[in-house]
Amino acid sequence: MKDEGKKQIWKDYQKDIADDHYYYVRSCIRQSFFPASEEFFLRLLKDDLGKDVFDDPNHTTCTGIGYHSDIVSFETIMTVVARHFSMMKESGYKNIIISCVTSFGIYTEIIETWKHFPEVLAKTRENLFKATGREFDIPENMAHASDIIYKFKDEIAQKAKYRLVNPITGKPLNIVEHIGCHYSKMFPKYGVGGAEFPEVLAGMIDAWGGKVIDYPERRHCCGFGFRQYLVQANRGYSIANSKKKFDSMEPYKPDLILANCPGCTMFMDKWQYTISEMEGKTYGENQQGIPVLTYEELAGLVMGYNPWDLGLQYHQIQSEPLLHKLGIEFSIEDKYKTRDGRQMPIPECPANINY
Amino acid sequence: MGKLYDLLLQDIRFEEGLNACMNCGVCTAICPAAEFYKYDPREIVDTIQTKDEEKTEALLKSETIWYCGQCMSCKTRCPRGNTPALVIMALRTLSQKLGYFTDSEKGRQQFAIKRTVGENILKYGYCVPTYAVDPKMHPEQGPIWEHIFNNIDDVMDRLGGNLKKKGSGALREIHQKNLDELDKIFEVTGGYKLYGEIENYSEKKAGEMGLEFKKEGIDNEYFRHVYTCNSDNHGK
Amino acid sequence: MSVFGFKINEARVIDYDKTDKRILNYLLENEPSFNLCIFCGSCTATCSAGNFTDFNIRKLKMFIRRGLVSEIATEAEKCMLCGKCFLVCPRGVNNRNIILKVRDALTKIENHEI
Amino acid sequence: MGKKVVVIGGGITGMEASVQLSALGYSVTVLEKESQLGGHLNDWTVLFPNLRKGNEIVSFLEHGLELQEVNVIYNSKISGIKKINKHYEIVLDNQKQIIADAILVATGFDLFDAHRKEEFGYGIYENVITSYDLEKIFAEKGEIKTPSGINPKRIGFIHCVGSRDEKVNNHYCSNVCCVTGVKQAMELKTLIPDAEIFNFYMDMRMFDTHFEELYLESQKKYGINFIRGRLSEANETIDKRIILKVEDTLTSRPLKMTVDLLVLLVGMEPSKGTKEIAKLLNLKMRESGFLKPEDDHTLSNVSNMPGVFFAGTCSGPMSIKYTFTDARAAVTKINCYLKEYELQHRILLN
Repeated sequence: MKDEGKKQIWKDYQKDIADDHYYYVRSCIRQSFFPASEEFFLRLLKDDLGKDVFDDPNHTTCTGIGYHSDIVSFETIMTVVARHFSMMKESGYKNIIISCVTSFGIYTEIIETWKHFPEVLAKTRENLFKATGREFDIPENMAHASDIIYKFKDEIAQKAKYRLVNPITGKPLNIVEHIGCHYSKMFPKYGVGGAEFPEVLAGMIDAWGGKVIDYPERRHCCGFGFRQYLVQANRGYSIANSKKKFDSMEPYKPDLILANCPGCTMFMDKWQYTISEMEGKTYGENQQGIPVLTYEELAGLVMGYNPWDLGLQYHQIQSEPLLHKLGIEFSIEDKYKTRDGRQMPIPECPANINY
Repeated sequence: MGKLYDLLLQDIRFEEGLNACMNCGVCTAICPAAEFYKYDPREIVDTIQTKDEEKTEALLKSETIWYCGQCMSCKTRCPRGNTPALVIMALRTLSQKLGYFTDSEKGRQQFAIKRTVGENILKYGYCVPTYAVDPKMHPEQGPIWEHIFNNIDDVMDRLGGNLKKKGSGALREIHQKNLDELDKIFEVTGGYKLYGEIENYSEKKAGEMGLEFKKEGIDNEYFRHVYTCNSDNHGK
Repeated sequence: MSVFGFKINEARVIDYDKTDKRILNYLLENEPSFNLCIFCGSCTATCSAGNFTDFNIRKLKMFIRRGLVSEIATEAEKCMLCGKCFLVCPRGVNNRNIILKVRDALTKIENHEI
Repeated sequence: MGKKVVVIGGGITGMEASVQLSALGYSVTVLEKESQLGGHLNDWTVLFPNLRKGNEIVSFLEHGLELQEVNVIYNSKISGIKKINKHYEIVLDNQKQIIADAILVATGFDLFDAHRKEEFGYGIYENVITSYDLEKIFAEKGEIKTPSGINPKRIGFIHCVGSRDEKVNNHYCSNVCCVTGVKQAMELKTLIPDAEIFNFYMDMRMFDTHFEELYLESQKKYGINFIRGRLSEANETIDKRIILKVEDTLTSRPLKMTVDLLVLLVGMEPSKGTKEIAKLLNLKMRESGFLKPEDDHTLSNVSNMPGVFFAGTCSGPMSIKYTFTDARAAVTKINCYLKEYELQHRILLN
């Protein structure tokens, strides 16, 4: 793998990312499965980087999961997204940050459709007005939340307490990244680094001292497939796709999977458990699984946030071995405590994963 | 020219997704569904571009159109700028409008999705909130998930969420005025119409299959059937 | 079916690195005209058995090339050996003999001779 | 001295046309941007379909130039062209001015830059090379090794790289890559008899005399394999081999295969020089960027500017044989124009 070749490609896909004054839209999956990631992200922007970001309580789901499982029509989702734009306008913002890759993909698809078919834009304006009396502007700048972290990766590196390096061996951690199909496969120009060798996560890993590992099935889908996971009968498809990725990355001995999309993060974490139950096969060193982190969690870790405030204990694959490798200090007693310090029950240990 | 083809053309995604196909196979080569199902997006696009009425109808009634996982990898690669996945979405939409989806095992599953994600959207304002992912329906989520589900208030609180409370924050309660606007959007844009079509055709199918059907919820035979039935005939 | 309610789907992809090329190699040795096929489908178009069943001799030849033994075994049975495919082939591929040799090879595989 | 013709570009087209124009009595000047004549032909070791050596053709052309004592200006860069009455004034970078009664544009093609097919990993994966790189390896005449230094046992050739592909904005077919793939596969098989070689194609476009025969021979004598499916992506394995993903469209199933060496058959694009000259002279171009003649059938070498003609691959992909033919055809048109034959005024009836 020649890095110069990738860097050459990255030059062609540097998108414009706004510097401040953001309107934030949350993700159904990220807030449900990784709520601390969203909270950390906002805290990082506001407290650590001093940015203005508005977390509007009035926006709803974009209906993306419904759209991609075909129970929500294109007309409906365009109007829901237009409503978000309308609320953004109302709040006086022009730069949007989207916390979910599925949503991000939908926003790009809608904006591109409006560009090519102005009559569809006009119809959406009409629909939104008819339904809510609202009007909207298209955002001046649109970023996925990881684009923002990418933009400030060097500031984060400067403030960092830890690097993605094993302090005992002095070696960088081997990190595989997973971008999530809808980030840029539809429209490469919307993704930092394009669709084939995206830079958005690789750039963070580089800046924080880790080593990016490119494995053959890096670009492959995690397997969510919307209806393919939502319906129990189809889940064999979802798990088969994740398994294909694990088998492909295994020889590279990754210390960590860094994921862009909340759905992918969840599936790649949970499917390792399910595969261990179904096939007795556990990936990762010492049958401990390969930790799967969101980019917010990784940023929080290097900045020295408490891993249990970041929510790492609520991943199926536990991260203590990773924390040890990074030389991160943590309190094991604090792991399953409530905010006010009460001890919570300890989750059950799976049969085939070593904790 | 087929009537069905004309109906498909009314879908903007169909117009966007289908130019002339040269049968090169880059879409199938990269397609996760082609790898794990008896599925070939190239053949679907090729069939559609014949505009043959009978073949199109057969597709709308088939298992095939439900195999795609909508990862959109085909869009990145097609040398003719086609997007088979968008063509598939148009086919699925039409299949539901015409009631053809209940002819196939995979198509019938739309009912289960409508009753879960579909209802969540309008009830909570989220597609998939934590409290709606019941470990009983999701054993694959594992013990940590069960733990979160059972201790959701404490977990959300510790992680900075704002579970079912007013104001902003993760998993906040979506204010009724916002749900009302969502409701209006569904009304104006045909969202409810589509839901209604899924419901009506499913109810009819449940009758034909002799399975119990209820107007609401997931506690009925037809739901359980479509949610779990796998004839295991979708692979090689 | 597991407690989870599903099985892990099997891959349908042809993994060329792993498939079994014994029949292919046997054919290349015993009916070298096999190599001349340009996959035009004339053979399938004229095929007597293909008129009544789903037999597709062009596809069978692809399966041989790719080393898909179980698919080959299923398909090779369907041929009626009428030989029209040989007559129409624009490249002179002896399709009929290919079938005979494939059947030989399948027997030899069973008897562990190749 | 006769009328003056300036030929822009000293590749096959420019060389052959100059020789013929000079033989007809015109005073010819060739403007060549490099320090040697012959263009891309210098980089091609062996030619299809008869496997003759590329440099034989270069010497044939050079011999012609010597016989006709054609004036060549090497390392020349054109900074401006002005039309003054019926002739053109060409200004070079060194301020030198050349007067021309007619101009022949013979600015040729550029090879498609394979980096642009990002998903094939050229420039990122060590063992992905282009057909052009392979010619250089052939020219070195040593043992064939992959860039990683191993003897390749399985090799893949990918057709249509940069051709017939909206993603890189090239809708056209480059004509010669199919036969190049067959030719190079046969050469490799000769050098490494135990290698397995696969050509991944969409259509085998063996359009010229003896091309189809070469295809047959590659199967019959060399056992070259052909798989109908376009490469979707290439990935590098831990030991730097390349995994290919295609659809085996004739079985309707995805197929993956690991190769030791991947050869991308790169197509032709209008050269940078072609685009520059077209701008200076206001020449019409096709959507593809190749020069557009006044009429596709009857005026194939005639540009929209009086006295400006073009020939060879600046007007579209073509093989060496057709390049020669096209150069000679352009000479006839130029002669006709300069002699003011009445033929010059033939018109097309609608």
